[in-house]
Amino acid sequence: TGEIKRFLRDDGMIKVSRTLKETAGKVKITREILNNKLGREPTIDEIACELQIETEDIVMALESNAEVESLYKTIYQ
Amino acid sequence: MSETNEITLEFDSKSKNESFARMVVAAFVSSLDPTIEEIADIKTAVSEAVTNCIIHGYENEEGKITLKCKLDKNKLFIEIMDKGKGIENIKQAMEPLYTSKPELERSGMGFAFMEAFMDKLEVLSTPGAGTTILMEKEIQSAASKS
Amino acid sequence: MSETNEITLEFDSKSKNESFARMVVAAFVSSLDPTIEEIADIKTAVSEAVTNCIIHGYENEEGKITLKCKLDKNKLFIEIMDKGKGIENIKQAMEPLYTSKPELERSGMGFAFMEAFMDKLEVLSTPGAGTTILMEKEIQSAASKS
Ligand SMILES: Nc1ncnc2c1ncn2[C@@H]1O[C@H](COP(=O)(O)OP(=O)(O)O)[C@@H](O)[C@H]1O
Ligand SMILES: Nc1ncnc2c1ncn2[C@@H]1O[C@H](COP(=O)(O)OP(=O)(O)O)[C@@H](O)[C@H]1O
Ligand SMILES: [Mg+2]
Ligand SMILES: [Mg+2]
Repeated sequence: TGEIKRFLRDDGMIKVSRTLKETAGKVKITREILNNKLGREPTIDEIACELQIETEDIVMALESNAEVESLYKTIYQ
Repeated sequence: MSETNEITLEFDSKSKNESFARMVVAAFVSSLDPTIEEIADIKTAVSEAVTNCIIHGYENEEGKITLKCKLDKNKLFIEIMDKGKGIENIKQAMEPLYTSKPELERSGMGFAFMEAFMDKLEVLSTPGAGTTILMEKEIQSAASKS
Repeated sequence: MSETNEITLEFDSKSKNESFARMVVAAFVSSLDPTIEEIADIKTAVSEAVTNCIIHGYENEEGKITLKCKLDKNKLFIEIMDKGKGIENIKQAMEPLYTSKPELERSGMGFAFMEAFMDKLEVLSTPGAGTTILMEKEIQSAASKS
């Protein structure tokens, strides 16, 4: 059965938390770029499409970031 | 197939489950293709409600928290319930800056945030029996977002 | 606080909830900081089990699927249950390449994947009453990974 696994993927021992942080960084930049281009907040599917990744990974990556961002905006704007 | 979708989640009253509950709601609503801001708003509201169950409802003792989410077209309904100590005076509890635990450096802004970030907030509580929070938020479709 | 953590999720038997269930399990184990491979394995197993509930258990009719996850130290236990039509011959069903729905271009590899990607797989089923899948996987601790 190990054979099937190796055949299907070879991601080794990289931690999910690390790639999620990388994804979070890319999402942040892409969100800004699309915001400027569209003149509105992009949706997560639009960001996923631009980055060519799964929407699922964006949802997970959002949690690895500071999620209180929206709070700050409201208090300090 | 109908346009509604419904989930019920039961989890332990542990602070690490606050982040988990937040992710579950984010995952659930992601099928409506929201913006990151909409997700952040919803997560903040869920965090505040779940934290209240843990800190105030169960006062850090063991207990179960129930989270229900429902989507009806592009409207999200969230219900967060504990069977903890309940709230004596709901009106007072909902006042911005009011906290019954100033010694924990609570801000007293939990309910204010839930109200600010969601379209609707309702608090039901029976002292000694528990508390249920009902929230609603409409997700704008991508088409109407521009 | 005890070292175990447990959640129960009930959701509608709809294909879009396959992705949702996968995210929920991924979120649940994230506190153990698994590797990409471990998460991919778990997600695949969950997808296969949930898809089976939707396609075979309920045959695309409405129904409820229950997902239970438990962490005991670094061991993950997953239970996925439907109250659908059940399996007459479990041994046959678990054989690689066997499918009762070749017309849907099913690969018949669902159970084989669950077995390959998880440490343990158990299938309980009663024809007419439903099916329960039990799976276990140990997440290597961060320390033992170097
Ligand atoms: N689930 C709950 N169970 C019992 N009491 C609650 C619950 N949620 C809120 N309360 C009460 O309402 C008050 C205000 O809540 P909140 O606005 O979130 O402020 P804070 O949590 O900072 O005290 C709390 O201090 C507490 O007395
Ligand atoms: N939850 C379930 N309820 C009823 N039958 C099931 C269920 N899960 C699996 N089966 C039966 O076991 C067979 C093998 O399943 P699987 O290995 O996933 O292959 P596939 O889904 O491609 O048919 C299915 O074709 C079906 O007959
Ligand atoms: Mg609070
Ligand atoms: Mg299958």
